[in-house]
Amino acid sequence: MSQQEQAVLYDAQGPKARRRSLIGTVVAVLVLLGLAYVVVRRLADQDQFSMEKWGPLIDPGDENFDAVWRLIREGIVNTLTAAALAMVLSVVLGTLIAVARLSLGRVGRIPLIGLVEIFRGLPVVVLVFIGVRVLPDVGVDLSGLPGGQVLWGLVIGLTVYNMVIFAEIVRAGVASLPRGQREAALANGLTNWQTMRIVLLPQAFRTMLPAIISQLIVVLKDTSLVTFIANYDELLSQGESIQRNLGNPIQTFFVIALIYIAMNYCLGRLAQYIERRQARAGRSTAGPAETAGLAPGAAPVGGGA
Amino acid sequence: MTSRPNGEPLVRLSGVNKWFGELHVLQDIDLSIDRGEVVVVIGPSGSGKSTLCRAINRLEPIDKGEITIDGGRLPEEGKELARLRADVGMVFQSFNLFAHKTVLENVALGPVKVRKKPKAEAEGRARELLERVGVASQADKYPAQLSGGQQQRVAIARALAMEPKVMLFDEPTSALDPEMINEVLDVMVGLAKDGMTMVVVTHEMGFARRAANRVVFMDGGRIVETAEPETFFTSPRSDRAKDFLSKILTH
Amino acid sequence: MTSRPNGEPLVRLSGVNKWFGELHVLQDIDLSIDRGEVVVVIGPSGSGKSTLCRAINRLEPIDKGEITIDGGRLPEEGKELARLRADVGMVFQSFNLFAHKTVLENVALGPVKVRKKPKAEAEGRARELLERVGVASQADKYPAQLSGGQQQRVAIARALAMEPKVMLFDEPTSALDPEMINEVLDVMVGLAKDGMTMVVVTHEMGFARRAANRVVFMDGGRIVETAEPETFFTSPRSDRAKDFLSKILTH
Amino acid sequence: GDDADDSAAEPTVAEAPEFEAGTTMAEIAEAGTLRVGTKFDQPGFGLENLEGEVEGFDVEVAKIIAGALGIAPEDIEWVQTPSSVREDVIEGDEVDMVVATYTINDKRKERISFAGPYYEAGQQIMVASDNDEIDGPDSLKENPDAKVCSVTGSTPAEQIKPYLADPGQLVLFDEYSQCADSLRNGQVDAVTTDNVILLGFVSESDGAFKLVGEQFTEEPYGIGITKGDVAFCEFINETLQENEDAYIEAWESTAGEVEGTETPELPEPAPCA
Amino acid sequence: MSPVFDNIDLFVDGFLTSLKIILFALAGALPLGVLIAACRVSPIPPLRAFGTFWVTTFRNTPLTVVLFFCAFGFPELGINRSFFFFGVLGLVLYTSAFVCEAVRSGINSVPAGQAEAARSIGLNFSQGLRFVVLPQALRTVVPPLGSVLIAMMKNSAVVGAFGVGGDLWSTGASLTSAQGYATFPIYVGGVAVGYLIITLTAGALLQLLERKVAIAR
Ligand SMILES: Nc1ncnc2c1ncn2[C@@H]1O[C@H](COP(=O)(O)OP(=O)(O)OP(=O)(O)O)[C@@H](O)[C@H]1O
Ligand SMILES: Nc1ncnc2c1ncn2[C@@H]1O[C@H](COP(=O)(O)OP(=O)(O)OP(=O)(O)O)[C@@H](O)[C@H]1O
Ligand SMILES: [Mg+2]
Ligand SMILES: [Mg+2]
Repeated sequence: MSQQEQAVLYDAQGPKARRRSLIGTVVAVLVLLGLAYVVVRRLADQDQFSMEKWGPLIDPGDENFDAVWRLIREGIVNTLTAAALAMVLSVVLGTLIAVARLSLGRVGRIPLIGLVEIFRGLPVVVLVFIGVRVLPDVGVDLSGLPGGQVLWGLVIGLTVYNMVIFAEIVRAGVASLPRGQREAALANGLTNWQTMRIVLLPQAFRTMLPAIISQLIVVLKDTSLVTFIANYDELLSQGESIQRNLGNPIQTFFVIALIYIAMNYCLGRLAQYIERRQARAGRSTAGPAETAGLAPGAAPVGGGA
Repeated sequence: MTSRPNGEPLVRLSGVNKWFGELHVLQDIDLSIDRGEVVVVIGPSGSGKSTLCRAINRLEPIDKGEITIDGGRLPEEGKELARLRADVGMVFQSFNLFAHKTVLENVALGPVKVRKKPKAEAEGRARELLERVGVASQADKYPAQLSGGQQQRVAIARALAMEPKVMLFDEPTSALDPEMINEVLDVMVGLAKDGMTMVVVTHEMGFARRAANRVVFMDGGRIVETAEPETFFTSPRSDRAKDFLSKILTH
Repeated sequence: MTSRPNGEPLVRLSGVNKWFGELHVLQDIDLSIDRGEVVVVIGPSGSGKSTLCRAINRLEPIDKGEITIDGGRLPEEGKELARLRADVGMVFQSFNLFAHKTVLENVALGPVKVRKKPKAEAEGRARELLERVGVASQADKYPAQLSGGQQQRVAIARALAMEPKVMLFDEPTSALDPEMINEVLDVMVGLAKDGMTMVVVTHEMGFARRAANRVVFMDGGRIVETAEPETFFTSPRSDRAKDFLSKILTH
Repeated sequence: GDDADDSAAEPTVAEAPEFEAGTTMAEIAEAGTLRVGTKFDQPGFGLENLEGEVEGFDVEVAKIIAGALGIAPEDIEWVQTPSSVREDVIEGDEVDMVVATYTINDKRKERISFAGPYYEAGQQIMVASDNDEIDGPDSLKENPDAKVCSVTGSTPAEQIKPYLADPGQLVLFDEYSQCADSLRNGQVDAVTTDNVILLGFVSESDGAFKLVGEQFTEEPYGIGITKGDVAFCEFINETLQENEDAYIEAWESTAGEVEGTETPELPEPAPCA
Repeated sequence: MSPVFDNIDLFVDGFLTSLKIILFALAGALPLGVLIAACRVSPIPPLRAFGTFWVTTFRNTPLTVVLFFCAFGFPELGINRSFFFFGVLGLVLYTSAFVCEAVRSGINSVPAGQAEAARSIGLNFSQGLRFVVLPQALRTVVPPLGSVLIAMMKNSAVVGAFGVGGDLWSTGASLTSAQGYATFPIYVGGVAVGYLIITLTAGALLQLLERKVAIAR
């Protein structure tokens, strides 16, 4: 893959170029190591490596270790719960919006476009706030649902924000398919709706998988915004709670950040794996040239916090 | 395949006109195609061949005139249109196999979803058709794993699976490597011999000579000349046809 | 264009080998091309024709063997390589015109940036070249506004603008509509007549017959046969060539 | 809140108290649980420990009231109510009452009612021990470069504004602990909020922080309840008056542990409306 | 919506503060993102690894956590700047990862044949980059880059919570919680409208730009 990428920009290297890039390598490594050294040194000066601060997080013998990791585990479960609900809802609703937008006439489309533009134009944190705090104020009661008001307020906020982004992704995915796919399906006697369902949507999901996954990562991260708004014990809130008791914010949030990175990295790898498996099976429809400006792995259409 | 034994043409275009914005791409087209007839459409790029072909199953709606198939007017939309399209097979220049389905699924999809045949029966029939076009061994692969020639033969099998009354081919071999062109043309010649009604847009004179009943020469959105293949290639009447033939024949 | 009047070949490949990972795409290639000679390379898909062609201006580095141009070894990188490439014109199957520049800018870019010619002079010369390939009237359009045949002729003009010692063509007509093939081939035949040294990967036998001094047949990464065009097409020696020709000739 | 063992003695729980039907008290006693909104992040008043239990003066006060309603501490449902949501949760009937360092003021009375006050706090200023320049709110105007930290949407954040030379001097975070961290690493020069909250940080700081100047506001802490629920308000006030000993013990086992604090007297309750 | 008009000066201030955060972040995230993209496509392996590390880290960490480390981590390293600086820095670091990916995918979307054609007429690396690859990459970069930057504008809301204050989001928070206004008019009528003004304007400008870079084809 990286071979391919470089081919665009760089010529095959000759001996001089190889020597130069070796020197560059050494210099770059030295600079990066130096930087790392300064950071570690300064942190050590501030006593940030003391066992008093790290112990509860990494030493199973520490008295608080079990409690801390119980909180973190709960946090992970809650984060994943909210994220999974929001993901499923926004993908489903987003697909419906995309299909509606693609199959409605010019006029019928206008309210949908308005909806998409407004929800895309607002910060997620504002939408989550509206979901969690404003909805109950205007009389929408979600506290009866399993999981409670805050969870569903959060899920609604995230869903409203992300469904329109997924709608755009799916729409772009359908638009990026070669025109012939739709025509072949119609010529084969499928109805418009069958064409959409059997031929276009499955392929759109495949082509847009990278974009979909990076948006799913955004959803997962955005669950943490609820900390500013209300009490829901997701991962970040649990981190707050831990450091409040132990007085080690840097260490705690470092671990929390690693957990987020690990979760999202796995999600990203999953996408790459699926993508590669499809490429091997040769199932991808369109070469990059045909996908209207949407190179695989393109940056997300939306992107929350 | 010919159900009604009357003398009426299977496909009839009368006074067909179509515009793309300002561009008048089909101008007063009159054309009748009888059962079992093979018509080759030839002409320079942009002359409207593809549009003509696509108008016959209404992938392009027309602006004026009438197209009838088997005596019935082309429906404008909805279920009837889908049903009609099922009766008209179409093979595209770029194959357009469904990339996310295997070869077998590609062929069986229409019969199952449109003709509502049981899956097993449809797949059995699909295997027969793949056998007939010579790609039976590839049934479980995905389209991208096949060569162009193989893909195009699958596309033909997919169209045949619907048991169409007429088949439309839009430059079926022009996206193929030279070595693969013949394997596709052979299948098409076979179809013609079996009595299939065919409209074929192509520049392959070999095919026209071997299989066509008639050659239709288009230029600038009009049918300029209609003739027997041999006559057309050896002594075209119109100047435009002469000019065109001189361009594609010299090299 | 021939500056050194000695008898040495202009391009010489000796013992050239190249692997893509496991795949041995060029196997012990020996080939010499004299000044003014036109060599057509032919062979089935994947036989290594493009790779051979691209190796000559080091768009693909080779793993073993030696390539010399005008007596000098192919430089491996840097300024010398850029200078050499300026002396070797290349025309691609997919034209590769710079999409964001007008036709005139495409042709004048190299002379201005590489040969450091004054802009006015380079543009004047560019217009002459565009005239020569018959697209002078399109000078101010963008490539996407041109037909394939026109684009390819611009690409030839772009290569000519560098006043190359040798020109490489990699299937220059296989992405073109049939009527446009000849307008490009005519330009190439003209070049050949003017004494340009050319290496042409193509399946167009018409061109090979009219303009080539030699046909080189490749298969599986090897040069299987080298012959005069007439001899090659009428009575190829190797079985592989016979088989290949039978496939591309019958229709 | 360090150790769990020396916390308050269990408050007395009334056995099957009788209430007039239809009152909030009757409903709560009937339900058998009391839903209390409190802070989970306020050392000394309401802090959730790693085991998930809340500790602090507000918590103990709530337990006294619960006891009078016949509800044992373990039957209290603790709801985290950061400053910004306190009116919402009362209006939304998510809690029966809010005991959360909740300053009584007129603006809030438009949406809810207060019982109490049960404690008279006052806003003060905390600085680093080696800081001689800031000795009260008035020095903020004299040092226009000095930054003072408080919490978004809190009353102290509003009330410090008149003392500032430039609104940019005010730094707002989500939590006071973040203000304390910023004071420690020198990002801000002062932290302001109610004295009792600051005292918690002073005592944890091992001498790094100190309080300066007088209390410059009065912050009577009240107990937030549904607007207009006079009966419940009076019940709470009476309960506190009757349990002064428990009240004092509650203080001493929580916020009172911090050095430099004085045990308060239970203030005279305001009339319920 | 009178609660909004009553406090319109606060909202205008908040709007301007948000705009300020956005403009500074824009000025930082664009060049940094391009620089990281240059690392990611460079022929020097450790720079590539560094670029990948950067993108993986900042793309997969919630913005809140990034902002936390800026506001409380840098001071630990002895770097003391204003919270406005740290807030903008956090937004810049976070956004740079997305900018990098948009730019990189733009470069990759230029067909390899373009660079080869440039090489084969004798242009050297930097000439090929300047005259052929980058101008074309720009075209494909603009739409995804635009989305990234608009997302950044929306994300500026989170910055306010890290010691910056006075932006649209914090204005809403202080009006509702310290001053007791109802949430609906303040957030729906005020905060949301403020952000919509920013994002919809940016979206419209972006479309103009898109049309402008597309026209050269
Ligand atoms: N969807 C469309 N919108 C606008 N113009 C179109 C459209 N499709 C085709 N045209 C134009 O209509 C004319 C006829 O097109 P058509 O594809 O039928 O020609 P053709 O004879 O099949 O050419 P070719 O040999 O290149 O396939 C051309 O000028 C073409 O540019
Ligand atoms: N960059 C590459 N990486 C790996 N394999 C390659 C690469 N380029 C070409 N190949 C393989 O090398 C072999 C020779 O390729 P080449 O393009 O030279 O063949 P060709 O004769 O030009 O074929 P065609 O007629 O299809 O253009 C093929 O099997 C091809 O798949
Ligand atoms: Mg056509
Ligand atoms: Mg090739």
